[in-house]
Amino acid sequence: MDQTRRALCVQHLDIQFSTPHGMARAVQEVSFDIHAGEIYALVGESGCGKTSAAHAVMGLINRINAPGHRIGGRVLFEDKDLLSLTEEEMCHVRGRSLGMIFQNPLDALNPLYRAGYQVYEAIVLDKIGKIEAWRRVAELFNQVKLSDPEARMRSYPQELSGGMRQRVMIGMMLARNPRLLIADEPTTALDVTIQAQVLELILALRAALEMSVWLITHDFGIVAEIADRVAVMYAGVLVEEADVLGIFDNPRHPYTRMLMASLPRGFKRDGRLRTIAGLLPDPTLEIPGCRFRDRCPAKIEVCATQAPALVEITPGHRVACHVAATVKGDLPP
Amino acid sequence: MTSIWKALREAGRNKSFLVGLAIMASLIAAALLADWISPYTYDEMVIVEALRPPSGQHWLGTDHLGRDSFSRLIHGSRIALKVGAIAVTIQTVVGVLLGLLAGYYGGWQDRVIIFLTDVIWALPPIVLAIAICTLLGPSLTNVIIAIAAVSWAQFTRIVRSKTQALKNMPYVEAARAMGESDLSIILRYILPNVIPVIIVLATLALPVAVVNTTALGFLGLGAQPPLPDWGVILSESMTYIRRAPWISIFPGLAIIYVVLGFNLLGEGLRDALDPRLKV
Amino acid sequence: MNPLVEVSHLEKHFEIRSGLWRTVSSHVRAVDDVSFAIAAGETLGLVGESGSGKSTVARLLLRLITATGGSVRLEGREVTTARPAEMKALRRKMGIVFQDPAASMNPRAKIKWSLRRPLVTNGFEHARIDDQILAMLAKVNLGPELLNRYPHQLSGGQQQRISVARALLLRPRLLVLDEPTSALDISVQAQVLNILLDLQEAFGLTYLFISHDLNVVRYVSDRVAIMYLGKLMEIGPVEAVLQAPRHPYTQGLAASSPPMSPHQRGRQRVLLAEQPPSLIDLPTGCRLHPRCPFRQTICEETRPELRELAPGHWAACHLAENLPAPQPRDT
Amino acid sequence: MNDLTAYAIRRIFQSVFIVLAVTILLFAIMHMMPGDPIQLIDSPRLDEATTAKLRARWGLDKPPVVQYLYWLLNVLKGDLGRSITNGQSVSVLLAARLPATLHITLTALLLQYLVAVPLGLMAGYHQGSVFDRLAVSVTSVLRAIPYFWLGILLIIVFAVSFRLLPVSGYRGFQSLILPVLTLTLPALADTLRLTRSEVLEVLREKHVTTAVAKGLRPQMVLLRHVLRNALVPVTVMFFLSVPWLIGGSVIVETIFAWPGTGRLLWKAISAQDYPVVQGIILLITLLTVISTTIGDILTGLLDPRIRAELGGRVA
Repeated sequence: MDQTRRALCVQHLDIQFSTPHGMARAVQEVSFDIHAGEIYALVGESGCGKTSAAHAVMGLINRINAPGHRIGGRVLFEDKDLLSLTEEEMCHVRGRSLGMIFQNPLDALNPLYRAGYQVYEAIVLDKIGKIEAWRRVAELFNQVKLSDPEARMRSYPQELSGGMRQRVMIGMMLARNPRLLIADEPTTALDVTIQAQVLELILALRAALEMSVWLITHDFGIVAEIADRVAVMYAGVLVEEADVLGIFDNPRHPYTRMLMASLPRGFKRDGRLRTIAGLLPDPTLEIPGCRFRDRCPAKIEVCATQAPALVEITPGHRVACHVAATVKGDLPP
Repeated sequence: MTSIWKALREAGRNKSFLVGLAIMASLIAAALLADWISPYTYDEMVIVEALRPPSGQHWLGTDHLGRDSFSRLIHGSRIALKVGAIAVTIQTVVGVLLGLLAGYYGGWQDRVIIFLTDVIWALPPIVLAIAICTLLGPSLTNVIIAIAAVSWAQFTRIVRSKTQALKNMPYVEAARAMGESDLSIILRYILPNVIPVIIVLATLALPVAVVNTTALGFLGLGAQPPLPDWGVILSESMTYIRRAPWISIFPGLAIIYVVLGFNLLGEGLRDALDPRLKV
Repeated sequence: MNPLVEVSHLEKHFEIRSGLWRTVSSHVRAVDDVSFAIAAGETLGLVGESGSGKSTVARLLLRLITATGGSVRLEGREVTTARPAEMKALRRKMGIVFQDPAASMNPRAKIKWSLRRPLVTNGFEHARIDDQILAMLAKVNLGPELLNRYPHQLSGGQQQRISVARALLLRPRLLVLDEPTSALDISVQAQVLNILLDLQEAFGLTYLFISHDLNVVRYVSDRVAIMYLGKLMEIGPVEAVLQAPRHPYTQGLAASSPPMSPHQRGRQRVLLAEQPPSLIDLPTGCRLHPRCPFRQTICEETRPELRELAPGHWAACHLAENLPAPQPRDT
Repeated sequence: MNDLTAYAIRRIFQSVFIVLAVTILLFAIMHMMPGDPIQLIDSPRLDEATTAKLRARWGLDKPPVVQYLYWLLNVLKGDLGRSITNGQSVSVLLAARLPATLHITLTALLLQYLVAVPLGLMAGYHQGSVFDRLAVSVTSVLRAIPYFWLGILLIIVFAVSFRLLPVSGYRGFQSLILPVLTLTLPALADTLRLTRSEVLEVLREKHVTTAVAKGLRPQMVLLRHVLRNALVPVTVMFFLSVPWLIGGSVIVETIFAWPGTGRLLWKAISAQDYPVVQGIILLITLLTVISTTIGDILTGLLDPRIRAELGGRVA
């Protein structure tokens, strides 16, 4: 795998939404690269801005679903800045170079069209003949391992199970061989045995199609299962980024460390879990300093005044924390 | 139920709601103060003054019997609002009770009530109202009965579906698990959550009731002359439509004023209380 | 052991009507011949995927829906047929917490009202109600300032702790927790789990903890029961069932569950093939057999009964003794 | 049998029951009316004995249930009785008047949808634009105008002031314009608003995001995914609005002296010609129920979810 080739390069991404209480900053100055062929996981709790970031990259935030929004920064993909493309130009990128699958595959498919047609619709965008296109639909249904593909093509989304719907979504988004697949909580709505099957499928397709996957999730289990590199977001800010072993074995940011410690891993007798006191900061307020400060047990004076930059502390491991380098061992309670 | 007041404050920022509120206030004022506002009584006939166009003496002109159109219009608002309010109250109470019953208990109660609404809907409302008024004879009381009879079904259907959704909510299940009785659940847990819908429905039902009242009056099945019902005025004006079109114009504008006002009010309330409700 | 709850041959079948005349054509066997007991003071974890019937079991225990067969006994008293007065008394001994904390309280009423209702409706002395509420709030680490708020003004974690407090106000013996942390963020989940464990110690509570998340269930439970398509597949002590499962379904579930660390990646993830069949056209014999990698002819023909394979460890599998050893998995 | 057929058959049965219930109501009402057909004959040659004989022959001495069945049997045979005012057969009267009513209602219905749906789609898609705000305010006013007054207003403007169009009567295309406009304008406003709000609703659904994400152009998304989905409730409303139009036609026909069933109804009521009233109400019921039944079945055809829910298995 060529580690230096970048599939996607996000620079200083900034997203603001208009709310009745003023502009809310959903994403702040987020920068990261996704390498060719890797699975890059963006992890965070609800409201951290991970989904907004993905929607902004896909150009899915528009005047209809978010009137009055503001997006800043650059998203470089195949030598183009996606944020500066016109809607017309974006139509050529979406689906063809960039695919995206969503959390709830029932809502994400049109209930009035058969599953096969919804995939067909994406394929014919490439000026392919009707018969050829339908043949390709059947091929894709096979490729995403839907049993009895002919019958599944004729089914309506609501007649399929959750796992099958997500397979249809994956087939639809891979129809035109994109370079990058954005997977937004792809298995959250699925049962664990089905989740395992879908993750397996994503891994297999990544290898077969030589694409990158940008995985967005709140579930560290899924990260541990398939991610190559991991970024952790908190309140719109990217707080830590490392390869998957670095995040699990050697988390540096207090937020990441506390989050890891709050996962139930053992038995009741092993003692209570770590909790993170306090609440997320109000996104409409301009907060000086570190956004995690109020909930951080290791905070020092500078945290209140200066926002920490995301700096590389060991090769490939970036942390946005003033104390990450100094606090070793257990965090104070 | 403070959250309703909160929603109302939110509605207060909505321009159409405020316009609607102002129109409603002016109508209520006109109805209450009709005797003071209007320069003449509604039935004072001065035959020599008949069919005069609007002037300083008669702001909106006079009708074929020389009655002052403005005074009749103002007094007409009293009839429109009174009939509308009573009819809407009756249809709301009946519709909501049946809707709660059908939605909460389901089973045969539900099937019977739904069949009744289907039968009511087998006729266009105005035709059914005409039929009822024909049967009972023309009078304002019968207009109220007719309008309530054709309009309760909508309340029932909407309250029923809302109740069905609410009764499976975890908080209702939790209430049952804590030993709350059916009656307590309906009154304390379901009804308060249906009330916003009811308020919106009732607000939007009032203009419909006013239009139906005047339509029945227009057809000679509702209020009878010399009562200054807007429909009656319109129907009398038809004969003089070429010579004195102004008699026809103003009652219509009055009806539009009422309907527009309450529609704006209702839509403003809907946006604030229950944006997903479609009526 | 002295069971607080005894469930025997519990059954809930829903009628399916179809065709022109909406005649009863088949049944959904949401819960089918399920038996288990919960000892006073212990936590039984009930695990299953969607359609397994685990939430139906919860509602049957509290008689929020009526069983079509079998019995539920609480302290030896029958729940499924109790008369209204007796039922009200029985309900005071049982509480329930649901998955969706935002929908668990009357949205138009203040928290204070929602907490007072169970006490008022069960005839508690008015003078002492407020004290009891404040004491219970303190137990779930919440302050009295929340009492005058509406549910939507609270965070998910606060809402769920209020739900727990409300369920405990009547001092029940049994608390049924139906996916209580599934809708919460990780850090909030930890908060709620800690409180639940604290309360169990403080009040000597008995829990039925329903979840699809094996890690959570492992953490809170003493014993675990595994359900699949309305049937109990395996039940036993938490270490035994989750570390050395004897039923192929439990093994598949454990293998599918995401690992705690990337070091465990090498294992086989997918054991169970395909999709679960529909609850209407259930497979003959063992319900798992179409998905089971070990199936044999007997599995298609005979329905396996729960058998005690080790003390207290039961599984419903014909082949339990002859299965390949499950892959070891450390935590 | 597939889901849709099962649902359609069940829905049709349901409609038959509804119509039967209405006939029972109508019969009961007629029964409560003072006087029976014999008394209405009002001839000096009728003595007590002849009256009794006539009653026996027409079944009027039988219990109400039997009388109802006789009446229903006649209705099914197409015999709705005779008009009291001129003795004509009610069925013949209705058959003569129905085409005129269908003429204006169907024209109004088509016009309403052809104009309102595209405008509603545009307003919804460009929410907040000048066009949208204009559409919302114009429709707000239009919806507030009562039929009968709109008719009067149009007469004053087009026929009295400018003498452009005929005021009343049934004489060719020109005479159609004012009644149809009167009938269609308020309904058009309702349809436009419904289309607009449905479009806004669908635009917020996740599957529209998917359609964009897979690379469809905005026009394709709008037509294939937004309009197609919004059309389901709009089409249902098309059929459900028939009763409103028929109700409106009663008043519109009265104003414009349009020789349809609505005007006949009004005349019959004024003349207390109950057999005619009964016949017209029965006819209107039938039209209404047929239309709503078609609407419901069509929903099943347009939306596979509803098809499955209504026709398929239910727990």
